[in-house]
Amino acid sequence: MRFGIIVFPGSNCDHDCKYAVEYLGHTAEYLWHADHQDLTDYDCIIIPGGFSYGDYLRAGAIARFANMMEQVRKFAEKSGLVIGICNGFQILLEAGLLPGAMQKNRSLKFQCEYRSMVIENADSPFTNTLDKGEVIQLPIAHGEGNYYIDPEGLSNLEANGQVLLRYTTPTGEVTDRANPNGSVSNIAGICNEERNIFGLMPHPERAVDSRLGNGCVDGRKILESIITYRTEKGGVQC
Amino acid sequence: MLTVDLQEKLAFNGLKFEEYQKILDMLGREPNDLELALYGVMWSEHCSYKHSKAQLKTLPTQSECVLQGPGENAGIIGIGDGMAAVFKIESHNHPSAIEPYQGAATGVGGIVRDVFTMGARPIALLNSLRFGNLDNEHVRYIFGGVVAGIADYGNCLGIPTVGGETYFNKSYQGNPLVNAMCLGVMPVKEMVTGSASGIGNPVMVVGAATGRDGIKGASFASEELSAESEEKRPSVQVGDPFMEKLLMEACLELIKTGVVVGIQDMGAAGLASSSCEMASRAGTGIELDVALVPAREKEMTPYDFMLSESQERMLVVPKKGCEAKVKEIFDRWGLNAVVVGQVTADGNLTIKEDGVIAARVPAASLADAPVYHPESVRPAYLDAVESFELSQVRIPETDEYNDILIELLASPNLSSKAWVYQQYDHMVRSNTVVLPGSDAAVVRVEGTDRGLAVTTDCNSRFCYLNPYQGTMIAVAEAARNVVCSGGKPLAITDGMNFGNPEKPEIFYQFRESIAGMRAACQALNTPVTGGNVSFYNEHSGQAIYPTPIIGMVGLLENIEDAVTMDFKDEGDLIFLIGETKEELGGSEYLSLIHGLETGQLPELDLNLEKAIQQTVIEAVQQKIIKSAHDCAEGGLAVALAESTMANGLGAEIEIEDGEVRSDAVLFGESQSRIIVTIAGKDLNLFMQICSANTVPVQRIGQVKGDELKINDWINARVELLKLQWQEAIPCIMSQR
Amino acid sequence: MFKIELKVMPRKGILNPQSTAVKNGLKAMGYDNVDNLEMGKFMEFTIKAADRAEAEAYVEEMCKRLLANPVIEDYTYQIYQVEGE
Amino acid sequence: MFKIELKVMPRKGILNPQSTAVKNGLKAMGYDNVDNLEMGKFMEFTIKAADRAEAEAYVEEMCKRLLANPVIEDYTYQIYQVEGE
Ligand SMILES: Nc1ncnc2c1ncn2[C@@H]1O[C@H](COP(=O)(O)OP(=O)(O)O)[C@@H](O)[C@H]1O
Ligand SMILES: [Mg+2]
Repeated sequence: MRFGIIVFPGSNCDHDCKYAVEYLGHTAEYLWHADHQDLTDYDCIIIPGGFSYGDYLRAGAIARFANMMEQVRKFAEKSGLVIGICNGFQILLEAGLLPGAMQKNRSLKFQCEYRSMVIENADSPFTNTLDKGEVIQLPIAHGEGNYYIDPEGLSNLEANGQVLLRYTTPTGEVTDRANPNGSVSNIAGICNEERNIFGLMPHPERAVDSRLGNGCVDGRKILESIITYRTEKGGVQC
Repeated sequence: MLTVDLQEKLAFNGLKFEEYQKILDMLGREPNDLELALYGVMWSEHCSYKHSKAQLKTLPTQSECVLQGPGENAGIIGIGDGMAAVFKIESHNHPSAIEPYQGAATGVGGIVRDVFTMGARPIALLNSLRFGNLDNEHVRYIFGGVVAGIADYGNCLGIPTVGGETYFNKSYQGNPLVNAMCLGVMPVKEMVTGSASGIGNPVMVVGAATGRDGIKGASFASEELSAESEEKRPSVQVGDPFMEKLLMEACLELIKTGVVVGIQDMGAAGLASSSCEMASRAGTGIELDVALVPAREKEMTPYDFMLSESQERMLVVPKKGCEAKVKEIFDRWGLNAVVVGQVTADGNLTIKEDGVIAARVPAASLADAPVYHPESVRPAYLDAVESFELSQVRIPETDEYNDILIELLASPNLSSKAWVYQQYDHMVRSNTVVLPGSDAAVVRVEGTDRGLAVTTDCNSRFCYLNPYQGTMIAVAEAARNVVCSGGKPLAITDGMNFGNPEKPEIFYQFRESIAGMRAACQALNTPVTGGNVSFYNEHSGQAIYPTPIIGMVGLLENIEDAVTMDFKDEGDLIFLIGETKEELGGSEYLSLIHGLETGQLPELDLNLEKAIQQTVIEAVQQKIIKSAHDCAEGGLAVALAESTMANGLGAEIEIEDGEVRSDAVLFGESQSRIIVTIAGKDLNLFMQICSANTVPVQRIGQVKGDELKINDWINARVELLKLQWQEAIPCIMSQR
Repeated sequence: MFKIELKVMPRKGILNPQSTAVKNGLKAMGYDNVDNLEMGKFMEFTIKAADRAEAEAYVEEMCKRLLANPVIEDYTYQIYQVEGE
Repeated sequence: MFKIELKVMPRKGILNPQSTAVKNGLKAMGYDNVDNLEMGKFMEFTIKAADRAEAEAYVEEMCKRLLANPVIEDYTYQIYQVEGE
């Protein structure tokens, strides 16, 4: 399995993503934002976390104009799998590849901690090794993860099963206290209608090695879903 | 002759008349204004260490592992597998008092540059913070701003901030302390230094353009704060972490190519200090033309260029002919890299503007400030401290202890610091093994199974009550924290924060503190590889408590040996290694519950300390330690409570009710005590290790249920304790 | 040359965390007489253009592409002719 | 009632990475004709006050205490009288 990781000047989770992919026994290659390289041969493109251009205007606003993002768009149009994590999610939103927008956390503070979240839809290339209703734990680390979409957009997301992850209590309840940033409907991750583009604020790549942090390895399941999907379906649409 | 004109000039440049005469002797002529300004900043306390140098020389700096001691941008130790750890601590107190967000942010930026300038990739940040009491609105503003500034800068750089300390005490009301520590790693063979050698080599300025930011910041840092400081402040430096990230990546890439002869960051006193330090280290000269330096503002004078403290800049001396290579790398990162001059043989720092000489002085003379041996007088308050009688303090009734414990846990000093460290990305780069919230943090050395345990420690109330012993305790506590996380202590960096050294009572504190550090570092074989001295931490004539912060690094051969403080499994046995004495002097308990900041400090027997640490290290290697936590502020009861929090596991503790008064048993801060838990099956092995090291040890109970019970004194649900402990700071900070 | 003053404000009806924080901050400090607070961004810049219409076309395009996010933000601007070619 | 429009801009001479980032972003997108870009904050709110002078006194105080950071920012504002008691 071959993953491509887009590197912007201010990316900093590119490294973590590569580590996670290699830890699971697959290959990952960095792709420089300014290049024009065709992405057809990759099984999945990761847009990693970080502060692509310092995020001084709005997170991800400038990154979306990078040459590589044009390639990502083409790749996604041909049903290629794209996962944007944290700043990657913000970039996908700014690029219009996913609906909605990010605001600053309602605490106005950066927040880094483990959080619980529920799998809302296991029928996607990114969640197929999980069960619907399963509660997992992943680290979050962001200052602008307060997801907003208008009511109509939200009901579309819900109706189409595009909400894949929602922040919950450890026992799976969707409560306001369980919402770390003020996201509409506790949304932590969504996919597009075609289900080949996934954006999420939590960091699955930071939860694969049991020797790190609190030992949680739930992030593997997201990556393994991608791998399973590609191995079983050979990558032809959903 | 000291004319009015000269007097004004000297005052403006912060120079004494004797210093001016020394300059005349060195030059054999009168300096021009720019030259005088160069001496002014370079001989400021901040750059020259003129009041501390002689004392610092007495510290131990050698051991098997030290590769680079004090004198460079950061210290270096070998950690095996051909790898080296690079680390240093630095203060940014005055800037943070004026502009907390930017002051703290640029403090982080500076210390990160000190580490990558040695060729190391920064892998962890820590910060040691001191503020006044949180019931004051301005203190809350400073506290909030400092934490956000550290967070935004470190997070954007992608370096995890994994630890530190946060204390509140009225002595810091007008003068907060912000010390930042950075740890990096590199292959030993990739070490570079900040020397400008090789006559004819080009001198390049890389990174951000130069503006008028923070001109004379170094001098500002060498004065006491007062009501007028607001007006006097240099134009504030603003950090650009994105620029720093680019600079870091470009510099690390450049260093790997092997074309760098010397490299140095531009910190305090900017181009002036970086150029004269690089030249004087190599015994060479540097000639540069300020007209070539990329400028952010118009009509900058040579004075502005030389003294600006614009952030995110470096001075690089590459091999001759390699300029294009440097440019190519920095171009790709979108950064400036401009040749501004060259290394010369004449030993002079020559500054030109458009080819016209604006200043020329021997580089070594700038770096060779006078060394002072200030007078030292034992402060009178120490008499009262020493004659304090504990018997005058009422012993609480049995049924008061639950409330006392809760009050301690809910006090800003002892409560959870999650409000702080959750604003820091402490996991980025996927190497954080022990997260903040335990004793020392542990970060993996990438590509190996090794880990580094890092911590900063200082109990400044102790250091106030007894500077010598308080500093010994700070070193011992740092080592204890490293050991509790499964590491072996290796070396320290020190952040010495004191008042005005020209006051004999303050210098006494400083001298005693250095002596205490010396004794402890020798005994524990943890030499000093570098550090920082910040004097003049006073507000309206009132000095802060002496605060010698110890930043320690230790080694884990394998990260699987990492240990945290939290109880792991029901039924595990709880042991206390070390002895509890009737020692309440200087304790958090006396301060918070009885309003007393006085008393003799707990004793510290460095031999016993060593033996106890050795015991834990051996037990860790035998893989039988399930949790370890030292008893620090708040004593045994608070330490036990802290261990219950993470997993909500309670404990049943029985302590022999002996000679020591009950409040001292619970809350006394006797030194060299570590609480460990082990599984029942490992009891024999554990006892063998203890007796082989002849350390006092007692089994005090076991992990059990969801309540913390200690004799008939304490009986509280963990959930309740946790709520009080967790919500204390968030609660205060949300009531803006 | 034209000088542009651009205001990018949160869209009506969208709860903006910064505005909320400032509002709460003021209330906590006792300013009960303050209301309807909205906080956004202000940008000023100059632009070289043949005439006002061209300048305006540029600004519109720049706003749509980069300076504002239409999902959560509205923008308004003013254009002034100034000295300079 | 008075309506306040408050502009908080970075002080001259102080580094402003935000402005630089937007400027560079625009340049990278081909807008070479843009210059002198400065970015700051904009706030609007209403305030109840007996008269304009009182409103102004409030605004000055609020700016100093919370809305602007005088160390690195300058502020300017306009006050309009509006309907409402
Ligand atoms: N300013 C800070 N930055 C990061 N971590 C902090 C900070 N302050 C406290 N912590 C973390 O909170 C935990 C408790 O701190 P402290 O009580 O000082 O520990 P100890 O007494 O073991 O030295 C530690 O893990 C420490 O690293
Ligand atoms: Mg500890």
